[in-house]
This record gives sequence, C-alpha cells and structure tokens, in this order.
Amino acid sequence: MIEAPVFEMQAISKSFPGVRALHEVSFACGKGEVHALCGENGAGKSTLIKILSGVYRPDSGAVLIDGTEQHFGHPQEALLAGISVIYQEFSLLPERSVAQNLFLGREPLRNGLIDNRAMIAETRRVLELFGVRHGIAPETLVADLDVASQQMVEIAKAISLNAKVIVMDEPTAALNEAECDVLFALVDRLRASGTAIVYITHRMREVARIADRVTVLKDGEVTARFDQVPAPEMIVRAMVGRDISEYYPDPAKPDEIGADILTVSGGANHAVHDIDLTLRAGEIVGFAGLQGAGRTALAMALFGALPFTSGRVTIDGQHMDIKTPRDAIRAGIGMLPGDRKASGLVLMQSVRDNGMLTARSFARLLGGNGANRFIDLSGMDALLDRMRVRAPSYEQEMRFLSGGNQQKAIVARWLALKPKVLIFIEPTRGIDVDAKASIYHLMRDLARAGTAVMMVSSDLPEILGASDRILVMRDGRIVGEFGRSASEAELMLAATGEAAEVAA
Amino acid sequence: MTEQSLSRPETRKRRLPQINPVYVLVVALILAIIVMNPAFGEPTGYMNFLKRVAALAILSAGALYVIVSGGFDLSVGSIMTLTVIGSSMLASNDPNSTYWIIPLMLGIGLVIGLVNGLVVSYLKVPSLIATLGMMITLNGVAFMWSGGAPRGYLPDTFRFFGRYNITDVPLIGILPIAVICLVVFGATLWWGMHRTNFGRMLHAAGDNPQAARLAGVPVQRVRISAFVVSALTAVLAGIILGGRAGVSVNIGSGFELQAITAAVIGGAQLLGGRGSVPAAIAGALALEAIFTLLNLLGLAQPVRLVVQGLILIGAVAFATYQRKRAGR
Amino acid sequence: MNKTLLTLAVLGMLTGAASAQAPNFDDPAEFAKQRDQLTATFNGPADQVYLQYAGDSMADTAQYKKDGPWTVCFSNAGVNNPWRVVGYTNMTEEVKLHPEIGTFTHVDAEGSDDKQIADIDDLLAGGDCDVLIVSPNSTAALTPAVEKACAAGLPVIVFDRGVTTDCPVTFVHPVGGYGFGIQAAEHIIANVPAGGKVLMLRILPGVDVLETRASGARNMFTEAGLDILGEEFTDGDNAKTKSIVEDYLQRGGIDAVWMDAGATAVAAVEAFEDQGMDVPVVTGEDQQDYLQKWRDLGFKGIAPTYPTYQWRTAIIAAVNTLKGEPVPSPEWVLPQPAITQDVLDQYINEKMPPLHYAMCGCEDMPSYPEAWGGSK
Amino acid sequence: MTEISQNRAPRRFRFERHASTLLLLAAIALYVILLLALGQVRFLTLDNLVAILGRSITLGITAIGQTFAILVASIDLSVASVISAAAVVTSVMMNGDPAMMVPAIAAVLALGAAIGLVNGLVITKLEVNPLIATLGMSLIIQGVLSYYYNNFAGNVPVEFQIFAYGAWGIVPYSLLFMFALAGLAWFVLRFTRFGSDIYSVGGNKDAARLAGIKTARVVIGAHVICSLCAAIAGIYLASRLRSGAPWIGAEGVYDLESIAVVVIGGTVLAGGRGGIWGTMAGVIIFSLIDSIFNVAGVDAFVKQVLRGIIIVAAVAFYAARSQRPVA
Repeated sequence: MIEAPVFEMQAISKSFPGVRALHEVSFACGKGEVHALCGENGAGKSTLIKILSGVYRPDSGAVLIDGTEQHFGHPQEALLAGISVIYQEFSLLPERSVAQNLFLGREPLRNGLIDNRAMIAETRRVLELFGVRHGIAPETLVADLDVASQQMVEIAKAISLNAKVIVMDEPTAALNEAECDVLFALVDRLRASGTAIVYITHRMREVARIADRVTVLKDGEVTARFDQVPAPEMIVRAMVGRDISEYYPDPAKPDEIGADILTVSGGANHAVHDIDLTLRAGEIVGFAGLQGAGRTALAMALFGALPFTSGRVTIDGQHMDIKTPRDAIRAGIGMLPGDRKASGLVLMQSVRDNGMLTARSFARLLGGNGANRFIDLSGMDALLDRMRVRAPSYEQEMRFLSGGNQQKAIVARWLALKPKVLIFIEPTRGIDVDAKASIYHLMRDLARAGTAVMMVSSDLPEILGASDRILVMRDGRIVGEFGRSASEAELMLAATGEAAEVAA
Repeated sequence: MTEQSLSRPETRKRRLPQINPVYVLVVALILAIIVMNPAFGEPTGYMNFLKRVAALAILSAGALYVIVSGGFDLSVGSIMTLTVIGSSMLASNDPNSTYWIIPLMLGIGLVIGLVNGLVVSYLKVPSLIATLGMMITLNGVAFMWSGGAPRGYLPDTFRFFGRYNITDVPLIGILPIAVICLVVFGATLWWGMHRTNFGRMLHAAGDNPQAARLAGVPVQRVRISAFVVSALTAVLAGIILGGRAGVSVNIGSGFELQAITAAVIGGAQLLGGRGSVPAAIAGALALEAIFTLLNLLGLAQPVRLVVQGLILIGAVAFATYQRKRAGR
Repeated sequence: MNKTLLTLAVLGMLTGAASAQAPNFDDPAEFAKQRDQLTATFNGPADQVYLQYAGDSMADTAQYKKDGPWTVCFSNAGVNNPWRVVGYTNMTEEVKLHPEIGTFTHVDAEGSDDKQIADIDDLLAGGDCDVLIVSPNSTAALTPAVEKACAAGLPVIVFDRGVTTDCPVTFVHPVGGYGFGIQAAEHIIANVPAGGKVLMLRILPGVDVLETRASGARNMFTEAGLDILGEEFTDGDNAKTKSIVEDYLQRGGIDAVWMDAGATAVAAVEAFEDQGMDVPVVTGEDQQDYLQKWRDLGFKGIAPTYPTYQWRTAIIAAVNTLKGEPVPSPEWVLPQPAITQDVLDQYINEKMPPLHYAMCGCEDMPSYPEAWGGSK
Repeated sequence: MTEISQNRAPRRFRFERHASTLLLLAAIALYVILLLALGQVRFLTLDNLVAILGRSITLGITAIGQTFAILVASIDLSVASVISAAAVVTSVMMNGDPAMMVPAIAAVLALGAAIGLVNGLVITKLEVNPLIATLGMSLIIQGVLSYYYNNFAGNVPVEFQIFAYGAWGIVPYSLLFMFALAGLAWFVLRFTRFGSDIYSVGGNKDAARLAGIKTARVVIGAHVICSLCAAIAGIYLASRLRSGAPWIGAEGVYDLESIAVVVIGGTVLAGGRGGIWGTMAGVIIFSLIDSIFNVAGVDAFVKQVLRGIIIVAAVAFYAARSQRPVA
C-alpha cells in the first residue's frame, strides 16, 4: 500500500433492496497517483464512488481522508473534504449556462453577490485547458451543446474545484480520439500537480495509457489489485471471472441465419442519416459507437419513438410506415430501452403487470386483465419462471427487484408478443455478471428461434462477444461493418473516425 | 462463486399482506360515532350516512382515475354544478324530461372530459392549470346558462336517485337508491380500474409515461379516457347530490379538493401509478365520518378545517414513511 | 377553499345594513328600534313599497342637479347568488324606466374587496360618471374608496351594506337583521308550546346581519322558555343542512327550525319529509321554492324578507339626486315586511324560478316576469 | 434516451424566453384597439395606466413569492390563508395605534416566515407532496384563524393606510413597493448564490445535490420567501381594506390566481425555468384583462368563462411547444 493515501476506504459494504452492491471493499489512492478502477457494468464501481462522494452511506466500513475517518451525510461534505466526481450520468442543468453549471452551488462571490465576471473568466480559463479548439463559450446554455462538449463541461466542473481527489467515471464515453488525448494530457498534468485520480473505465487501452495502479471489482468484491498495469488479459480475467467463451454463448452458425426480416433504405431524421440496414432472422447485430453517435436514435427511429422522416422500412418484405411505437409493435418490433428506470419499467406495478403490459396494450381495452389473445397470467408466470426471474412473488412490486431480474421481466414483456425484431439497448447496464450471461444466452436463444436481434451497446467486449455482425456508427451514420473477429481497436477507429493507437 | 451472489436479500424479504390503514381508520371512526350516538348503529343511522356520502364516494373513485394516470382534475366540482343547474334549466318541471336529460348530461360530461384530456395530452398544459381553467369556465357557463340563479326545479324523477329510499327492506329497513348507485358505480369503477387492461395501462401511464409509451401503451388515449371517466362520474355525482339536496348555484364547489383528499387518504399516489377504488371510497367515508364525529363532539367548523388539514398531511406523510421503510 | 368562497357568496347576499360601529350583535337599543320600525308606518306611496321611507329627514341635492343624459356608474360587490341576481335584474329594469340615463356602467367585483376598490378607482379614472352607486362588498374595506369618490365631487349612493362614512348622499337599506330575526322568532314562539325544542340553523358566523338575526331570535327564545337544541352552521349548503337536520332527528324530536336565511329552508323541510315525518314549524325567506313548499305541505311557515326592491330604490335615489330632488337621508330605510300564511298565496307565482325572491317589488314593471326568468 | 435528448441542434430561438413578453404585448394591443374601437380614448391616460397597474398589487406581491416556490419545483396553495392570517394579525395588533405599526409588521413577517418554514420542512423532511402539504397547511391556518375571528377584526391606524393609499405624484407607494420587491426578487435570483441554487434545485434536484447544494434548505428557503411575500400581501391588504378578515385571502382566490400568473409568465410548473419579470408580465396581463372586461362591459359570467379559457390558452401557448411530458 501507499504510505499516506489521500483517501482510504476500508472494508466497505453496501446493500440495496434486492441486491448486494459491495462486500468489504477496500480501496485507496495516493497523491499524484492515477488509480484505475475496473469492472464490468454492475460490478459496484459506481456505488463505491457514490459512497466516497457522500451520496450513499456505507452499511459498514470506513472512509478515511488524509488519515481521519469521515462520515459524509451529504455530497457537500465530501466536496469540502476535497473529493470531486465526474459522474457517468450527466449532472448538468440544461437550462443554465456553462459557467453557471461549472460553479453550481459554489459561485464566486464578491460582496456577498455572485461575481458573474469572475465566474465567466474562471470558466474560460478552465475550458482553455481543453484547448481553444473546442471553443465552448461560458455563456452558452448547456442544452445547446453537443454531447462531447457537455462531457467536457462535466470534466471541467470537476477540475475547477481544485480537489485533492478527482474521480472520473467513464469520462471518455462520448469523446473522440482527439478529445480523449486532451483529457489524458489533462490527467497527466493533474497527476504531476499531486492530485489523486480515480479513473473508472473498462477500456483496457486507456488503463494502459494513464493508470499507475489497477483495482478490479467484480460482483461487489475486489478480485484483483495490480501495483503496475498488467497485461489487459489479466484485468479482463479478473473482471469477468471466467473464460470469455463460457460467458458469451456461441455465435450463430451460418445456417442459423435466415431470411431478411427488417430492411431500411435511406432512413433519416434529425439525428440519423443515410441509414441502410438489414436485420436477419437468427442473427444478433451489434451497434457500436460513441455516445451521441446515433445508435440509440436509430433504435428509436426503427421503433417509431423518433420516427424516420424519410426512407423506407420493410418487414418481411412488406413496406411499413412506422410513426409511433405502437406501429412498430404491430409490425413486430420490440425494444428494451437502455435506461430501464426512466424508460423501461413501471416500478410501482408488479412483476406480472410489467410483463403483461405490452400484451394488454394491444388487447381489448375493457377486456379482463387476466388473459388476452397474446398470453394469460399463467402463461406469463411460466415465461417468467422459464427466464428465472427471481422474486418472492410475481405480485412483488418491480422496484424491489435487482437490475438483472428487472431486465428479464421486460424481455418477458416482449416474448409474450413473439416479435420478429427485438432491439436491446445497453442490455446489461447495471446488471450483475451472472445475470449478464443469462441475458446473452437469452438473446442467443431468441435469435435461434428466428428473431432478428439488434443490440446497441457501449461495452466493446460485449459487442464483440455477443454479436454475429457489428455495425459502427458515427455522427448519425453507419460507418463500418465488422464480423465478430474484429478487435476493439478497429471498432474504436471506426467509431472515432481518427487514427487510434493500437491497444488491447 | 457465482452461487454466493445469488443469496439476495429479496428472497428473505417476504412481506406480509398489508392492510390499507384507511380501512382501519373508517372502522375506528364509525365505532367512535356509534359510541357517541348509538342511533347511528341502527340501519336508518348508517344508511342515512351512506346516502349522504354516496356522491362524494363516487366522485372520489372517478377522480382516482385521473390521479392514477398522473394528473389532477379540479373541474369535477364545476361539472357537478353544471349538471344540477343545467338539468334544472332543461327540466322545466316536466317529470318525463329526466329520461333524456340524464343521457344529455352524460354527453356533456363526456365532451368536457374529452376537452380536458385533449388539452392536457396535446396542448401539453399541466392538468392542474388545464382543469383549473375548466373549473372557472364551467362555473361561468353554469351562471350564464341560468342567468345567475336556477330557473327551474329538478323533477322528482330526477331526484329519485339521490333522495328516495326503498322502505320495508328486510334486515336493514330502508335502502336508499343512492346507496344502490354507490354500490353499482363503485363496483363498475373498481372493475374498470382493477380488472381490465385499461386499468392496468392507466397505472402504467401514471407510473412512468415514457416507459408505458415505449411498451406500446397508448398513453395519450389512456389519459384522455381517465379525464372522461372522471367527468362522467362527476355528472353521476352531480345527479345524486342534486337529487339529495335540490338546486343551488354553488352545489359542487369544494368537491374537487374533497375528492382528491379522499383519494389521498385512501393511499392514492399523487402524480400517478398507485391507487385503489375501494380505498378511495373508504377515504370518502372516512372524511365524512370525521365531519360527523366532529359535529357530534360539538366542535365548530374551524376545528373541522384544522383536523382535515392534519389528516391530509398525516396520511401522505404516513404513506411516504411506510414506503420508505419498505425500501426503495 | 371553494367552500369558503361559497359561504362568502352567501354572506354577500345576506349582509346588509351593516352598522358603522364596531361589531356588537346584541344591541338592545338597535333591537328595540328595529322592532318598532317593523310595525311603523312608512312615508311614501302605499302601493309602491320601494319608494317608502322611514322618518322625514331629507337631503338637499340641488348641488348635483344636472341635465341628462347621465352616466350612472355602479360598482357591484357581485352577482354571485340568487338574491343579488334578482336585485340586479330589478336594477337594470329600473334603469330602463329612466330615459335620462344615457349610459349605465356596471362593474362587478366578483365578491372581492380588493377588486372592488380597484374597480372604483377605474371608474374614477376614466368612467365619466355623473353618479356612483356602490353596493359594498364589505363595510370598512370599501369606506376609503367611497370617501375618495365623494372627494372627487361625485354624488354617491350606497345600498345593501353600508360604509362607515356619511359622505354619500344616502344609504338605502331595509329595516335590518334584528327585524328579520324578530319576525321569525315571534312566529315560532306563537306556534310552539313552552319548552318546545328549536333548532337554529345559520349560514355562517360573523356576518353582522346574520349575527343580529340570530341574537335577536335567541334572546326571544330564551325569554319565551323555549329549548334551543343547538345552533348549527350550514355554509348555505343544502346537502349539509339536510345532514344536520337528519342527525338531530336521529337524536330526538324537533318542534321548530329557525333559519337565518331561506336559501336552505327547503332542504331542512325535505329532511323531515324524507324521514316520513310531519314537518314542524320551519321558517324561511321569500324564495319561491320555500313559499310553494310551505303551501304544498301546509306546515306552519313564515317568510321574513330582506327585500330585493332596494336595488330599484338605489337607482331612484340616484335619479332624484341628479334631478336635484330631495332624497331621504342620511339613511333611506325601506319597509321590511314578512310573508305570513294570510298573504302567502298572493306571493306565490309558479311561473317564477324557484329561487326568485317574491318580495321584489317588481311586479309593476313592464318586463315582468320574463326578465326575472319567469313566464306569463 | 439520453443520447437523443442531448443531441439537440445548437443555438435555436428560445421561444419560451420571450413568450411572456409577446403575451403582454398582445394584451396591451388588444386593450388599445378595444379603446379605439369603442371610442373610449379617455381611458388612454397616465392616470388610467396607473390605475391598471395598481389593480393587482396584492396578487403581484403574492405572485412574486409564488414564483420562488414554483421555480424550486414546489408549489404553495397556502398563500391565500397566509394573506388572511397576516391581514387579521396586522389589524388586530395595530388596533388603531400607530405605535404598534412596527411590532405588528415584525410579528406578521415572523408569522409568515414560520409558516413557510413549516411548509418547507413538511415537504422536505416528511416528503409530503407540496400540493398536499400546502393545501393541508391552508386548511389548518384557515381553521385556526376562523376559530378566533369571524369578522373584520381590529383596524389599522390612519398613518398605516398610507401604504395602500399614499402616492408619490400619481404613482401610489404600493405600486412602487411592488416593483421594488420584484426588483429585489430579481436581484436575489440573479445575483445571489441562493437564487442560483433555486434554479439548480428546481432544474434537477439530484444534480444540485451532487454539486453539494443542500437542496432541502433551498426548498425551505423558497417556501419561507413565498410565505413572507404572502404575509406582506396580507399587510398591504389590511392597509387597503383598513382591517383584516379571515376570508379576504380566499375571497381574492390568490392561491390559484398567483399560480396562474406565474405560469402565464413563463415559469414552468416543473421548476428550474422562468423568472420574476415574466410573473410581473403575467400580473399586468391579468390586470389588463380585468380592465378590458370592465371597459367592454362584459357580463360577469361571460367574464368568468373567458378568464378560464384565457388561462388555459396562455399556458398552452408555451406548453404545446415543449417536448417534456406533463402530468
């Protein structure tokens, strides 16, 4: 261990209803150190960080800052203690300016009043660290920025605090290569000035590029700690805990891939352009790209939530005019949203109700809610059983279930309608590893049963492991097509459209 | 290794079927009333009580539809006023007119509900403001229509629903028509909310409109329907209240907040997703029972306001506390 | 919240003749004065009750004499209840009888003091008024606005509720609240044996004229040895009135119901009817629905009144002022007759709306009864 | 969804920011056209302008406070009761004695602050929906008040009536006071950290919390300001009516009207967006509508119908363009 860590977390445990998030996790970071925190989605990284930053209180364990124990009850206390976090979900206020966001809750005062001039000057100074090329004006409203700029603002916000500890939770998810380089240079500079940096990522090449040490979390426990950056394989093994081959199901055999189910030609709307696309029965097509590249927008367009304004969509060779999600569902398309809480679940309703929701939406309005032409309650129970949804009772409210079980219940929702095309957006975000594997197998089973599966994911290993074919998007366009033998580097290259270092 | 992570707390956490506290409240209040006034325990006593509460109870059950769908309906009181004033204007003391007036009023209610729903769904006006506007407008319409004072009586055929009792019923002696209406409409509304696809979609739309939309729920149509149901029950409540009390210019005012209060006491979640028709009806019974009890205790009107305020805040705070304790 | 509004509306309808002094609802001198006025002979034409007045003190209005056409401005507390609707109809029809009135500007404060003050400001700022009639929403609150109007040199006529200044030309109002209470109480005392049980139903506490009605009656009941079962507030709500009477009936018999206003009298009667009981003495007011119920069921009723013809009188006072003719002043006290069994039939008119106030003094107007919602 | 909602086209015309101005201009234009059409040009005077602006002082002061509550994504239905309570306490405490003016005002302000504090605590600590919390509070205040008072009670000294009736030239002090208060509110929202926090908490409570803002304190602070403004409105009303009665707040429907003018002024009910000047525009629009109705001699009942429609139409004017779902 380091001599005098800036912060030290000792034997932290934390549970939420339905899931044990952390179990006796210890973690520390010293002055001038970049400590990479790796782990799959749902491994507990975010929870650990939220405990460090005072959002959650640990069930047990201690947080020490400069050697003294702290009990943060509010994020403000952590901020005062010198801990600043760049969260994965943006925490910016779209209706406020860049400068106002940067100084949220700690505006510079002069004579007790907000010193707008100082605020803007300081904002400009911090933003210049990213290079003038980006030219984000401090007075711009955040809503008017693109995703990468918003991410920059988010990073600038954390840096401007002059904190002792800066936590970066997947800061590069929306950045292209050049922007990443700016960030890395910034990290180097911060390290040189003695800041302790916790860097969360699952991109191995970033670990190799900037980390001093690596800690790997899996299922809420520390599975490995490296004092030097090891070979990527070692990290991956610690993250996954078993062989990849076991983790991901076998790919489709050539004869399993069947006819074209869905085709798009010339599809476009305000977010995506020139979309030509074919989804085939039995095939899982992975969509890779940076945040904001248009993958989700494409999924939403196919699903009618943000419909195409031009172009042609066919299903089973028949032209379809999909203007609303209901049109899409009638045409045989299903979708599992990425942000389950915001867009997928009706949390106060029972597991059963969540599963039955879509079937009921297309049944007779005043028909009994126990059975409809798609499925009845016992059929739903059987489906949930088959997917091994774990709940004390299917009458249990959805909010008490763990992420994986919630996701499976939503899959059941679609299975009841036997869709021809099923779109998964970030299917394993916030799901523990075991459940993850079963989701992959579920997708594969669906494909084998003849469904065309589309998967949007930001997790490159997942894209590579679970897809039969990979499409990469950038700036709203499909810019590359790969087989599952492609490397992460190739995908990144296509996704960023710039020269990339060869890494993991 | 993976097996260990399967020991999830939820499997241990088997919750007892919870009884909604509103039922306990109603029983306690009614017992208290009986202690204070034994006559209340006799059929005439409690039947009169039920007759009295019928309009509010039906209204609360209807208002619950909008609450579960995630909105508010402040226009129901004014719909009741409009129903009573309009009916009295049209009836011109003709007993046969009731047979076309009631369908006509339901038709007007349907239109009002549709307008509320369309304004909320398509013009995206928050329901609080949209139905507030509707409330002001309809009160104005009722005044305009009547010139400020009712111009006719409600015929006895119309008042039948709110006023008349079936007498000499075995066991209970009297059976008010209003109580029959309460049972019939209450059961219908219970069925619609808890036994149909529509009811489940309503819950989903109020719980998380975005998720519901992406799951294929026709959210806007479901919401509009909720406003229509609410407006229709307001017409029914108006017919019963008008039958009970006769014509007056402000007959429905104040009912919108009482209906919301009753639903909330019954555990309905404001902003949608949770609510029970029987509990909302029980909420209405509780509210009326409190008033009766305070009257019996000889407490003045101001005290009633204070008690109502405390119960309102208390009920919601208690529900929040319970939910928090159950874990989020 | 809206219930409060309702009660205010009812309050608006019933508050009248508010005394200018601090509230004292049990004033023996005022009680005696009103008791005398009830039976006193009034000056003026016998067949035009709205022109009669008590006393003979007159104001000289020569300074306001003006040639027509006039602009008559009226700041109204509101027309939000049937009493005010009937009254306002009386007023507009009266206006039509005076060709000298070129413009009649009516602003409606919708029951808000704040708004009425602003309305009077508006009228003073741009209304070009020759005379200002004010029916104040409440006494003290409107006094500064009325004073401001007087100071602007306008002749001001106040009616219904008063103001605490004597700058207006006159204040038109009927006898008053004690008088109303006395008439109803006397009737009950005469028809209920000593020791009988009386339920007093009131709209809401605190309103001058309603308080005086109640205090007058209460004193008389106690004196006559009647047992007051209780005083309950109905908020002017039919449904609630019915519930209260039902509750009392469950606990025992009622020999008489005294009401401080007639709006919910029919609901009280129906409570007996619905229980299958004989209707005892129930007092009311001059609304058609009560009068007809009284006749149909044949119970012992009485209808004290707070006559709506004062709305006509206000216009007449304004016209006389602009003509420079003398006007009874500082108060124009109108008669306040009660409708008794003997004269019941002459006030019943089934062609009129149920909440038409029979003592409207409007039968002689050309547009009667259509303008009041009736038919011939 | 995150990708799409953030993938907006940069730099577009922000309609919401100007809508309240457009509505105000429309109302003014309508008023002037109406006057010209009816040949009532005598209304086009400075006196009348002042009379129009002075119509809604009570509503204006209340709405300034309500703006704070709504900006922080809360709402306050108790303002009408607070107005009544403040007016009654003012007039009872002063009871005609000029020496009691200062203590009475101090007491009323303290009362207002206390009510706001309780509202805020119930909303943040007991996590009661603000609508229910403040409705309940309203019932409680109204009940307590009507228990002790059932009529106009007490009276204010003549010296105190200067607040409502005094004028500087033709401009009443009260009008100046309202605009000064609006200016102060604007200043607080624009230049203080508290003001900035209000927008942040109203815009996104979680983000504000993560940034270290004590969100509960901000919500409580907004409610204290809201109740304080209502208390000031009550003091003003006591001065204007010369006394206070327990019904004057409800009589003016200041609770619902203040919400309506705030929303018409472009502050969104969901919080985090809007401002004081929009609210003032909303107040003036309401005054103008009243005056238009008076000038045009619109029947009281028709007036009510139109007012309901106008409220909905004005809000629809913004809301229909918003992509956010509404409840």
